[in-house]
Amino acid sequence: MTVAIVLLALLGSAWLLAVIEGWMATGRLSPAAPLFRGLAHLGRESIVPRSPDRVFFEAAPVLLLVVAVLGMAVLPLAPDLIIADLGTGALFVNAALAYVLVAVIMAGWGPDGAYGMIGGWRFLGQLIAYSMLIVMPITAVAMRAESLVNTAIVGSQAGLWNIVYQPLGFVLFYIAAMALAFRAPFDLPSAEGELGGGVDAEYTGVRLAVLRLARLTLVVTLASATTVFYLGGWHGPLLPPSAWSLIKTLAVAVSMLLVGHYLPRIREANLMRWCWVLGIPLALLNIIIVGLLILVVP
Amino acid sequence: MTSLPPINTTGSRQRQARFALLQKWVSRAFARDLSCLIVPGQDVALAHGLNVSATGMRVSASPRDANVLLIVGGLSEKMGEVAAVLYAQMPRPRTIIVLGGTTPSSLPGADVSAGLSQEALADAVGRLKRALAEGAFAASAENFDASVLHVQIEYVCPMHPEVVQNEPGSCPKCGMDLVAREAGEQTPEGGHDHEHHHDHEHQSQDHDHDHDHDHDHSNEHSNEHSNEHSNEHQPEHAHENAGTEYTCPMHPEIVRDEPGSCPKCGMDLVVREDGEDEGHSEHEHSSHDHGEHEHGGHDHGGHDHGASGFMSMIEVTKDLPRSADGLQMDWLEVPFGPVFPGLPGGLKLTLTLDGDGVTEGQATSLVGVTSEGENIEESEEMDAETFIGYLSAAIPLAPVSYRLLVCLAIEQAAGLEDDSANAGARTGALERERIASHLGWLAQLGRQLGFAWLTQRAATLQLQVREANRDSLAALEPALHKLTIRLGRTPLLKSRLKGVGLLPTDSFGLRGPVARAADEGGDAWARLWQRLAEISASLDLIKSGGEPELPVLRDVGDVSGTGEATVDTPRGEARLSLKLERGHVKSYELDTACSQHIGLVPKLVEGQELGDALLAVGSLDLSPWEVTS
Amino acid sequence: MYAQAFFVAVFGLAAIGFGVVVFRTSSMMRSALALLFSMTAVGCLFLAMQTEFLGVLQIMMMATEMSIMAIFMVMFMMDPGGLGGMDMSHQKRFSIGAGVSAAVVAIAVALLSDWGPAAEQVVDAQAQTRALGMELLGRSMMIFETAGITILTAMIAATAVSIPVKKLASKDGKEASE
Amino acid sequence: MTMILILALVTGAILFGIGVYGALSQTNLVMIMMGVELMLAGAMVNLVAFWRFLHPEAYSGQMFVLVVMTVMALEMAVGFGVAIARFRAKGSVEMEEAEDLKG
Repeated sequence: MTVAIVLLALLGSAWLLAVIEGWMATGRLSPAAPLFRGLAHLGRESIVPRSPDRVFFEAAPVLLLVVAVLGMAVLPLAPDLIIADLGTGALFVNAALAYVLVAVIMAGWGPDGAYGMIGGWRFLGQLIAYSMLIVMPITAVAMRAESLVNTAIVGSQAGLWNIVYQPLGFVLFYIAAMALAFRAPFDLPSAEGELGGGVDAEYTGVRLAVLRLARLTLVVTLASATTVFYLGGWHGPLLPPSAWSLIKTLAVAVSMLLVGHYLPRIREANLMRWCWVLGIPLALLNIIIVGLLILVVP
Repeated sequence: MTSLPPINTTGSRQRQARFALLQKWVSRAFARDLSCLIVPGQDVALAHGLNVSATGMRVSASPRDANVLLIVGGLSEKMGEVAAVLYAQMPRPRTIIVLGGTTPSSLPGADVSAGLSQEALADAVGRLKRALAEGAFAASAENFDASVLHVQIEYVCPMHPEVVQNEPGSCPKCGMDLVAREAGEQTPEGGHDHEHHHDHEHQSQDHDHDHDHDHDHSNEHSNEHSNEHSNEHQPEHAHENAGTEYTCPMHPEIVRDEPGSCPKCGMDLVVREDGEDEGHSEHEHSSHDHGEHEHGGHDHGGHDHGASGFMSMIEVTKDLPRSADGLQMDWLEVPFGPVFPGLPGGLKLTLTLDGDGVTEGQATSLVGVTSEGENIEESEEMDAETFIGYLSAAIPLAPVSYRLLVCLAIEQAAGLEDDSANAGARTGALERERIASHLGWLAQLGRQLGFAWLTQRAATLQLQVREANRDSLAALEPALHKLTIRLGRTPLLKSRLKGVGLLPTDSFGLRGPVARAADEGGDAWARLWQRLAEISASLDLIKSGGEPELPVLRDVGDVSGTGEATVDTPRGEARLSLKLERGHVKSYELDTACSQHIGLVPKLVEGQELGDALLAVGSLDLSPWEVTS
Repeated sequence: MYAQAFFVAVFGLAAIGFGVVVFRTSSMMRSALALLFSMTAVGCLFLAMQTEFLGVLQIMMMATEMSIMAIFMVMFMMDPGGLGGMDMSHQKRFSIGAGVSAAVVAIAVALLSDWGPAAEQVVDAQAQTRALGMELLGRSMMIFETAGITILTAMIAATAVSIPVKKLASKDGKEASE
Repeated sequence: MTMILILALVTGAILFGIGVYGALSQTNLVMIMMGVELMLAGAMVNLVAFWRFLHPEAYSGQMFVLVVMTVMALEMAVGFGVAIARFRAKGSVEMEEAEDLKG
């Protein structure tokens, strides 16, 4: 039952994001467009490139989808609305998201095309840098909750949300989450203007439908993680807990899409430099500050 | 077009009988989900005043995601071939809309053709939707076939690019399995990676003719990688009268009469000519600039005479070019364009990539205009009006400027005085086109940078400016001003553009905004602001000048003479000198800014990251149509 | 108990299977990713043995580690796509002998030793994580700190070794800092 | 329970054996590192099994696994550092061509 509810929420959110994406692209709000698009993809021919690494080519979109869903499985929508409340939930989110990298590299290598290949390896550099900015802010969050259990992390924010308690961590995590979802302005692996679609370039038909769904689901999962770690999860007045979780998740996800709409793509050299030179020291600073706060403030 | 031709189907007819209801829905979905790939490019569609997304179609970046091939205007022969390749890459069901031109002979007939206007486009899309909803699964599907798609497959050795055969087999030099590639495809020196064989923009990789040879073949042969096999291919080195010996590449003391594997290391033995002296290969080896030859002699013996098992990595890497970081890696030659979302349509950029860095690059135009006509034949001789029409149609990104250029040149040839009455209107039209063109460049910049807001905003403004009169232009001024302010405030934009596309200080032949921005820093950021400044300057000129009007040639009659004119087109000065004979253009010579600028590309891209290189090329605002050939 | 045995067996087999694939495929990408999935299976094996923290950590760390492995494979192999079907091994018989004898000896020890009574239950994941933290930052702190310093030293050393000798312009030693 | 312990130990032993084979048979430095990684993975499986089934109260067992993971990361860092340096200098990371390392 819980599984069904969470999956339904995930699917619904992905649909909503697709609608908003369409609205940003064409200026029209058409709720049915994503459904028709999906259906059309199913009917379309799904081309296999000439000499693909078939295993990787087929597995990559599915792996991406599975990873995004697995990440969602340990994130609570409400105190008891969680598929698996693991003892190491916060770490598990990381572990699942690390396989986004694997899926993207597979998608880049599989079709045997130059654009995809460059896109895949670009993402390797990008993710090695930015997964640090996922792990380190989560460390600070877990420090405050004194637990890696996600429900306990939400519980620790009952009085004060982490976005107020550790704003630096939130900013870093939010940026890193966008980089991990490789959406604009961090869409270097799938840049249309630079790589003609990059890792997405060779996918068609059903495979493309799965890939698109996976990428949207990934955004939802990351937004949900942001909600759980920084925005107090299900806490909120009046509305039921799960409604608050959903509202916050969708707000974060939509904000991620909107930010990309209004920003140019980041330059690759800067993407790396800012992360290693600026981001990681700041993340360490965040851990120190939170540590001091925990010790000083009772 | 009253009777609609059947749309090419998914090619899976067995679905038909079974899923009738599903089919109906899928057909409907096809009709609702149109995504088009514009040939030659989105910039051209915008310059023609087409607002494609207003018709409900998405604009796709790659043929894989498109189902409508939207051809805007006439295509040159080369572009026609490119269009055929793109069409072949689109997943079925796929359709073609041709606007204002004829269908290239390389493509099957257009599903819908219409005139070159927004209304015609909207109408065409409507017709296409109806046709798709009804006939997406029509039984009369035919496989698409075109001569450009027939690629001859030849087999090359991954290690020895000079070994080319028509049939699969193994390399006579090293015994490796040969790899399939398309005939005519260039392999970078020593390139043994499999990745550069196909690239979806250009190389005809068509699913109608599945050339799946690479894989099947290597699977087939990888297990029978035996000595017998390599022995069959010893044409150059195995002299028939020389007794053949087999030796281990690692253990020269092992010498056998028959092929087999080395008792010491298990490696396959390699052929060695009887009495071959080691000194020969030793000598050969010392010519390489690498320091360690202690053991290399044996490797080389194997290499030269058909080693089947062992291959020296030093041997492989020594000829590879060195990257900036000193590692010798494979370089990929990757084509970008001529239909590429980040570049103007018709411009083909060939970059040699070292990972994500560009080591060298070259730009060519597939749609360039002819620079000169010498002694045009009687039959092809053009009267003045036809010539104006020809030149302005050949340059869709700045038709007004070239129309004005021809008018001025012909009028001068005819000996007419400067026309002060029309000057204001002509300047107005030129400046209006400058604004529109710069906005088009901004939209293109947005596309390249993935900056969706800029693309949409600039495209909207361009469509509005294109046909605007003086008053409506004045009314647009606040919007244009706001765009400028907004760009100044956009985070990441400065860090993205600053220092990119820096022209060498000794570059000459710069014209137009590129030349004017050279003093301000000479990078993409300076060029952006130069163009923004020109937009407001042009706006001021229009406000103080006359109503913009399309330049019309004054009556020149049947005069003869020579004339020369210069017009500051949006991309820089263009010069035209022509010879008029009895009112007909006898010969002409055209010199444009873009022909000069395209030569800057190799210097601009060299040593840059891929993103920066593309941005640098984009910041020049190259119009491939104006590149003279 | 039987469920646990089942999962241990399944993930153990998966780890071994992917481990074999590592050295049997000629595509370097497949080789690297097979190693990754072998490591992931080992992580799942940890999970099956109720060692949650280590399992999740293993699964997480190996994804990045093996992806880096993959790019180095592509960089440093002559035929990364495996299209040439070339053999990249030597002293096969000796290696097989060594591998088999190592495995046989270890298996023999495993089978023949008297392991005594095995623990039936362990504490849950949360308590485990807590206890591990206490161990790391208490009794074993010195060892842990030493490991940390060693990693730092290795990172610096690797970066220093891998940047070009002549011009020190290339500042990003990021490939070596993982 | 002892049955599961032995199952895990056998798994670890086989992984170690595959690793030994790989490390010895491969000619490329990166492939050799893969063999070493597999050997370490086999060791880790054993360590975890010992902790779980023999001494679940002693967390130094788990800590030891962490140290092994550290060693794996170290091996990667140093190995690739050396690989890059060697490739830069000699153009090869093939062991067959590393004759200069012979005593």
